[in-house]
Amino acid sequence: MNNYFEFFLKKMREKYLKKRKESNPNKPIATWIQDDIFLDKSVGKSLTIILRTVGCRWAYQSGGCTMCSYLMESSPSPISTENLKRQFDYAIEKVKDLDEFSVKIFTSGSFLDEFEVPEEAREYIFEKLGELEEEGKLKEIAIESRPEFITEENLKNIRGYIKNINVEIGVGIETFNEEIRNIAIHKGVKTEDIINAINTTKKYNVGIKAYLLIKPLFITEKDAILDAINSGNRAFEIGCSRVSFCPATVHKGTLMEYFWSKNQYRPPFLWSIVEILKNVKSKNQDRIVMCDTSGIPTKRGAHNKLNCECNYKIKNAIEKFTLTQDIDVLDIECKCKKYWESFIEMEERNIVPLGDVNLSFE
Amino acid sequence: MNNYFEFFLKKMREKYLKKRKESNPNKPIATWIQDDIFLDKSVGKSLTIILRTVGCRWAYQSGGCTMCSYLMESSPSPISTENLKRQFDYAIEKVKDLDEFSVKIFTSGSFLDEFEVPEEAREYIFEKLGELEEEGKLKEIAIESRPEFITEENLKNIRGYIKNINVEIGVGIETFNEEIRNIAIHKGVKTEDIINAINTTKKYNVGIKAYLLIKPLFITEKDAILDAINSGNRAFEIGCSRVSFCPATVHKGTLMEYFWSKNQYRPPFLWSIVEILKNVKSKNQDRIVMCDTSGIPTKRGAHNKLNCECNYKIKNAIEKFTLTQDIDVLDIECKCKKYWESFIEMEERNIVPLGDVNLSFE
Amino acid sequence: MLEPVSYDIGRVCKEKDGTLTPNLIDVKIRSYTSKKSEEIFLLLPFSKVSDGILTPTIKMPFDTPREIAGIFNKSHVGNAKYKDEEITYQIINVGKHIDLLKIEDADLYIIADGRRIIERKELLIIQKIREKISPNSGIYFPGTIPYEMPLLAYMGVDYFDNISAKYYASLGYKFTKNRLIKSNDDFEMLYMHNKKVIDEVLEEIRYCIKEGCLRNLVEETTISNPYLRANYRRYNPDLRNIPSSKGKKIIVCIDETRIPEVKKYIERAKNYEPFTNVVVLLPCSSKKPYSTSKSHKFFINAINSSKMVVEEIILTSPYGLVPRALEGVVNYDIPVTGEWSNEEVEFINETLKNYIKKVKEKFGDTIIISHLPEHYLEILDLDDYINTAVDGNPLSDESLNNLKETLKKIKEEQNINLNKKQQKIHNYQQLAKFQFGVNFIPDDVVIKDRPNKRFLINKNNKLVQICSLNENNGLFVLTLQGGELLWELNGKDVLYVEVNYDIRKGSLFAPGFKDCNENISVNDEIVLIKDDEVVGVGRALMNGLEMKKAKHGALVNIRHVKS
Amino acid sequence: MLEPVSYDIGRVCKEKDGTLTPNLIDVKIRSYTSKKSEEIFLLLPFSKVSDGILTPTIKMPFDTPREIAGIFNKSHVGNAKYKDEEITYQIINVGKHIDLLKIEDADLYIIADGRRIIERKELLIIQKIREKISPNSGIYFPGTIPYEMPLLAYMGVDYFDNISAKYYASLGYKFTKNRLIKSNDDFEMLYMHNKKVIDEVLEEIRYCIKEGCLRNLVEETTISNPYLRANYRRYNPDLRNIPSSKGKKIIVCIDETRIPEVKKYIERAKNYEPFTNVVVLLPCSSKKPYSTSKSHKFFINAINSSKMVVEEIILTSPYGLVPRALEGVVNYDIPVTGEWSNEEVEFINETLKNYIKKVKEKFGDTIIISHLPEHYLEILDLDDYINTAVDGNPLSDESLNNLKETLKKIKEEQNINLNKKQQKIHNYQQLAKFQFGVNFIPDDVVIKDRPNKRFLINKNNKLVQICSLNENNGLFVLTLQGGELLWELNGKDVLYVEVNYDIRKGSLFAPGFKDCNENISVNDEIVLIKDDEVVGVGRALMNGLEMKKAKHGALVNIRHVKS
Repeated sequence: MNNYFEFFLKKMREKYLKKRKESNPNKPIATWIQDDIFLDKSVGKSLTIILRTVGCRWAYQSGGCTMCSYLMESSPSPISTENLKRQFDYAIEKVKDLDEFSVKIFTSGSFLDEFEVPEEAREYIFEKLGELEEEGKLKEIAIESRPEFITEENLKNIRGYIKNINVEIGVGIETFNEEIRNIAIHKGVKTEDIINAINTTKKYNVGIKAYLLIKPLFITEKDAILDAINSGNRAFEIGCSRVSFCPATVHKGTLMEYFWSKNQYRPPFLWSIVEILKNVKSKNQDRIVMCDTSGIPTKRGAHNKLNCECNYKIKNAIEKFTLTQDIDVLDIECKCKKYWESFIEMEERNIVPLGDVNLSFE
Repeated sequence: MNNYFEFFLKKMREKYLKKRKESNPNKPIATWIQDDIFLDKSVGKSLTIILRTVGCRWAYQSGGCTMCSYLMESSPSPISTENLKRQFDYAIEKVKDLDEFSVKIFTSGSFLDEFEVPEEAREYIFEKLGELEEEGKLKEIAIESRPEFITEENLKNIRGYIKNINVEIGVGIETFNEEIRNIAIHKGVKTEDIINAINTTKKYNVGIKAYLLIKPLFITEKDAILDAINSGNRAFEIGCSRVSFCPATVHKGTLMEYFWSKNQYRPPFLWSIVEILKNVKSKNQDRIVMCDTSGIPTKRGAHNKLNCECNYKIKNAIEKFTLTQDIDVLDIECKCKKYWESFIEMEERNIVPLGDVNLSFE
Repeated sequence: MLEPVSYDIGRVCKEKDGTLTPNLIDVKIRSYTSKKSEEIFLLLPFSKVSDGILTPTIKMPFDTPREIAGIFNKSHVGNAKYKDEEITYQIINVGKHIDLLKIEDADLYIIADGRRIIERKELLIIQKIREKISPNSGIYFPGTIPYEMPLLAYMGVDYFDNISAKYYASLGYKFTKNRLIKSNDDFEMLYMHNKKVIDEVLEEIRYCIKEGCLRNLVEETTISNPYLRANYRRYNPDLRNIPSSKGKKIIVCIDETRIPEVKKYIERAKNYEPFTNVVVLLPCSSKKPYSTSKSHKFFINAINSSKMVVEEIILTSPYGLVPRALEGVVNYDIPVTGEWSNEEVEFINETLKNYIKKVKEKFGDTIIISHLPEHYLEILDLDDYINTAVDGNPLSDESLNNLKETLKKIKEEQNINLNKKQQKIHNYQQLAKFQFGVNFIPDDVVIKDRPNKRFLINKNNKLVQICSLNENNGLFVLTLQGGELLWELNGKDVLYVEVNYDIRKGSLFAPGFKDCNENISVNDEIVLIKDDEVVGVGRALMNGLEMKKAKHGALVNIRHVKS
Repeated sequence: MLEPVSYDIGRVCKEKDGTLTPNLIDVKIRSYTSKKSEEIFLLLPFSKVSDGILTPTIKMPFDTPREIAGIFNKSHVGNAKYKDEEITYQIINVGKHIDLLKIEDADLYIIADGRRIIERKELLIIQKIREKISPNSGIYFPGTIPYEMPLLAYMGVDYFDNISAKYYASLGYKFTKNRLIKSNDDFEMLYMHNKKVIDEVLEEIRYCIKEGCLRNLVEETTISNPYLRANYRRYNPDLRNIPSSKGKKIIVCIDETRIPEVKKYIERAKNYEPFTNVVVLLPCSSKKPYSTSKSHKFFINAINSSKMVVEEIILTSPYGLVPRALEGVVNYDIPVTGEWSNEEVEFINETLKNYIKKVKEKFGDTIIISHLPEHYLEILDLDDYINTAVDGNPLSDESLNNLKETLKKIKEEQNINLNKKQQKIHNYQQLAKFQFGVNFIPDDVVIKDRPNKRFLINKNNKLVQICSLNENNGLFVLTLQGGELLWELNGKDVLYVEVNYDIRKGSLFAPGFKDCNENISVNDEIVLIKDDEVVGVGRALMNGLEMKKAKHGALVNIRHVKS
């Protein structure tokens, strides 16, 4: 049965990829500087670089994850080592005047996958970063990869350039519920692989930042809350260095969008996110719990009752929480919370996830 | 306008009178002995004689009263003096073995009207009664008449035979509301005539027993209660010797029956009667207040909710009250009283009298 | 878990503790994920650990493409405790792919995604489930709004919940029986009010099933909702779930020709055979049976005084055509406006034509006499008939006299000599066919009128009663001898129930049931059979198909037993 | 005593203290006899002396024979205090002799013997009263049961009471919105419950009038009651009491061709004139206006790409036929079952025939193209037409292409050269006729689309706006210049209101009113006139007849005033 599913996802992906556009191979998809929290809980600047590669191998091979359309931003034509080097150089230029910063390199796929980033390009980047470390400017580095590429070899290679500072690899663990990860999300990653990867990184004093998805397809709001809390706690338990929650946002061309457009999927409530963050943070007070707020509070992103004034308040609170790790900033009240509670109960009774406010009688 | 009304009533009467049957002119319509209360409040036996005459002149002339069909029991062919004498003799025979009794002579019309009872017959009867008085057997006599026949002459005549004992003339006063008496009941008697009659009788030490109708046509239950209370008190005020309430019973061939058959007239509730009796008695504690219970609790007679068990209880209580004049016997409760209260309120809102329980939705 | 108490398309059942359904169900629903998580965390204010229905973690949305339907568990079965009873349940979650529905054996069927099913007008899935499952099993449709409940109950749902009361209160909506009203009342007031409305609607559903007027309640609650109305119109209920005659006035204000009561009548009346070829068409009367009305007393009097025996046929909406023989089984109240809808006109003419065809087939020539008010003639599509209501008023002296004289003349001209008494027996025979599908009343039946109408036959030189007539619903009540006669004449074509034990007066319970005629309707008079012999007669408490699927509870009320 | 706030056949009014009607009225009713007696005795537990409505002692029962009607006071008028206001009242008590009804001038009309009037289906007396009296006067119908109230409000009743709550509680009955249920609850509980049901129904009546769906509420509450349903069917409401377009989706589940909204549309649309003799018949769509639906976008695209200009005609229930020009004024939701009732079929064919006749009268020859799904063709009674939806599916590529090619061919063969822009203007002119009865949009009108659709004319070399289009209800909104143009062209044939003072923006109150066109409907755009000159434009708050009878309160919302 799963084969039909994969075949369907792949066809869907292929169809949508036809709309993908050519772009400048020498410019990263995006790059910016922002305030960020370091592992030692100090706050400073970070440089994010989203490299343009050919994109995620899993997405090509299997149709990819049900909520992800990052592949659309990747390049339809090959990206050479030279291109990648130029992208990096373009980005790193931005921090030349800063005294201290961290660097986060993403590819919307796996940085450690040679299919996306050839060895030569990777080594070029690490070399440059090593230099910055030596200059005392680089505080931390973070990259992103699926667990299958987190090998002894790759880690040895990294630690060849980056000697001492904190290195973290972001892994899209999404959830520790295997059924949700591999069916609802179609991640194609076993929990076993994740644990192996964590064990490997530990040997090289490399951290794992767990990306956890809040509210995948096919599960109810309540399950989404419980699953996220569960997964957050579990991530710390098995040794992840930090947890970053990603409330689902409806990407174009995804299965998630298909159901959302029929009002059969609703992005998470902000109340749910607040509940999750409070819960995981209070159980792991010395750890860093972060939450992405992009997409909040549009109708495609996490939101409470649309147009309710609490939406932006909570968004700001979440951002503040991520930086300060202060749980109290999340103490917000609004009378629309009653709706959230009722929605959850109604949805549990409906068994199947509900869409957004559903006034069929109007 | 009233002429149309009278014309209508007369035609209705005539049409129905065609069904009237011949009967034995030498037998009274009915005669019986019963327990009765005398004016001195002692209790004894009374002989009631309902003489068969040609019937009420008012009914022939004008169509008569809207609730009365006694004319149906009167004789279609002339009744001679001889016939009447025989009727009386037949009846008086019943008390020959009693030591003390009263005699009540009714004609379903006016005993004093020569049209019904020729002078000779009347004198024959009074003579006989005079003899019984002399024998010390006769305690009281009562006759019935419309006020126009209560003349000095007639009274003088009576007192010629009946020297000392209490003589009462029952007068169908019905109500002291002239509108109700002359429109709703179509009695054709002015209040003035009644007062004149009373004043006349006073001169001859003859009493007037006021017959008051409970719930004529066209008025609501509440008005019926208030009107009866009002009239009862008024009757004593102006010198009636006693008051006898007659709760309406639906006679055949009457206008009352016409509306009743369309469920547009409902005979009075027993609760209403209880209310009236309590009220009038308590305001006139030394007077005799009586109530007729014939017809109770059939659907044509006064009744509470049909089939409610309180119906017979109250009927018995009213009979007991009439004899004992003890107001406490009327203290009866039943949960159907709530319905009576609600009915009265509903009917006041409906303005026009309601019929019996009216479940149009069934 | 349920035992049916009464049917009116929908059903009232009794739970073990005496609670009557349709009603709220008090079970907890949550997913496996929740259960597991709740055991670890107890932080959400609204979650409490308890037993209940467990749902799969991953659920199938309504518009799931067929290709990916395979990743979902479409037949989720489990065990739960309900009122100290161990029950099995199945969660129905097949999205729009109703063909994927696979009913397992369970006590409780829970419809997932009810909100979407209603919105997408796929309610007929309820009927599909109800057809297959035991009458002892319940169907639970979560998350409904008050006005959806009557239709769902009409389709066979037993259980609801009142979560919508809270959900819509939280959105500021106040329930009425027919709509949601935006309100400024605070949440708690709205929530209390909304819950009360749900309770009231459920009470009304149960009341209406018992009173035989659930259809009316469904009409009331679907008429302002095109979705529900469409679902209602597309629903062809199992006519065996209403009795052949309700014994109560039914109310018909819309859909005259399509309501189950009419369909059932048509189905049963189609075997009616005329007694003679002289037909008098009469208008209906508000009082039922027609013959007790003032107008029909006049008609009957005119007919009888002509000494002619005729087919008396009443034309009426909604039933179309009611022969005098069957008048006892129809009792209805309709709005009287003097207008006919096109549907009614078409229906009446169609049934009349079929009837006349039948008369012609049997007798060749036919004489049709219309003794109808003018507005009937306007709609009547008849070629050849005599109009006796000359002034348009069948009740006028002239018309009545005309009817009488016309019949007299026909009698003389045609030299017809039919026996009124034979017609009476014929009519009862037709009624027997209406009720049982077959006749069992012999031509020489003896009819006694007092104290109630009874029918006797001569058996071994003794008169034995075969049935009596229930004046309330116009149908026969069998005696044991009547049952035997029916079985003798028609065998398994009759409405029989076969048992596997020696019955006694009282109830036949499911374990004692062996087989039955599937055509049995609720309340039907039935013959009880054991080893091919009649052992008793009784009244069916549910239809034949339901009996076959029943696991416990009473199926038949046994009235007479062969000693 | 009342000022109308909104109309939907029935009306919501405001009392001086702000209370909204339909509602309960707090007045005492008793007879003169009672009053007098009460002053003497105060013994009955339920009677208290207070002011209020006094009724005559002797009342006229319903079936009073005409000959004796003379003894009753049929026009009982009096004064009473109501909420600190001195009001006059008339008690209406004419039994079955409605011809004896004589309306006096009063603030409050009290219907006596309501119970009987309902039972005897004589409710139309309400309409007779409402027609004659001022909109500022109230009608009070005492003693009603909840399900009677919506129909009564629909007919014009403003006041009710809740005495039935007590009466039926005392008999053990529990109210629902549609029936009385026998209950074992005690009196106090039933009484409280029943009063609450009445309050809820009254709240729903007011809500539905404001939302424009009172008819639905009436359908809901009359459908299970043949008496009420008959009264409803016999009632022909004043169509001026609904706007030409409600600007809201209306729900139509029964009586499709008879509801006021449809009658009003038919009445207004009868003057529609076709633009060309090539007619394309299209199916309706669930989304409104049709042209915003997916399917119509395909149709329009196919038609446009043929470069042919055609009459686009949508066939639909309940409106019958909607030309593209008028699609903005219809917005409805119906149950979709794919079936047509005979009434609908007849109605659709009749309107279609009338329409084609009109096309033929104007153009002689006519080409009808059916681009309809198969089930439309089954009901269509058309002689000569081209079917372009070849496979029964008008949305198939083949059908759409066929439509395009067919039109292309016709264009070539007939050498038709019509201008799309002219058609657009023509369509707006037809809409103007629909809305105002007359057109006022010149052929050279300039149409601007942004920010909203506006219509301008050239006046003294300057473009001045005459109106804009309200996308919500599909109707025009006048500017002062538009009003002047209308008046100039049509004088007193237009919807005008004449005033007797120098108006300002805001409200026109009754004292400033002089005269008006009686055809004005509620919400109509009207032209304000003084001394034969346009002084402003505005929106009618009630119909023309009501304005003429109004004594106080706002009649018109004045939007633009000539400075």
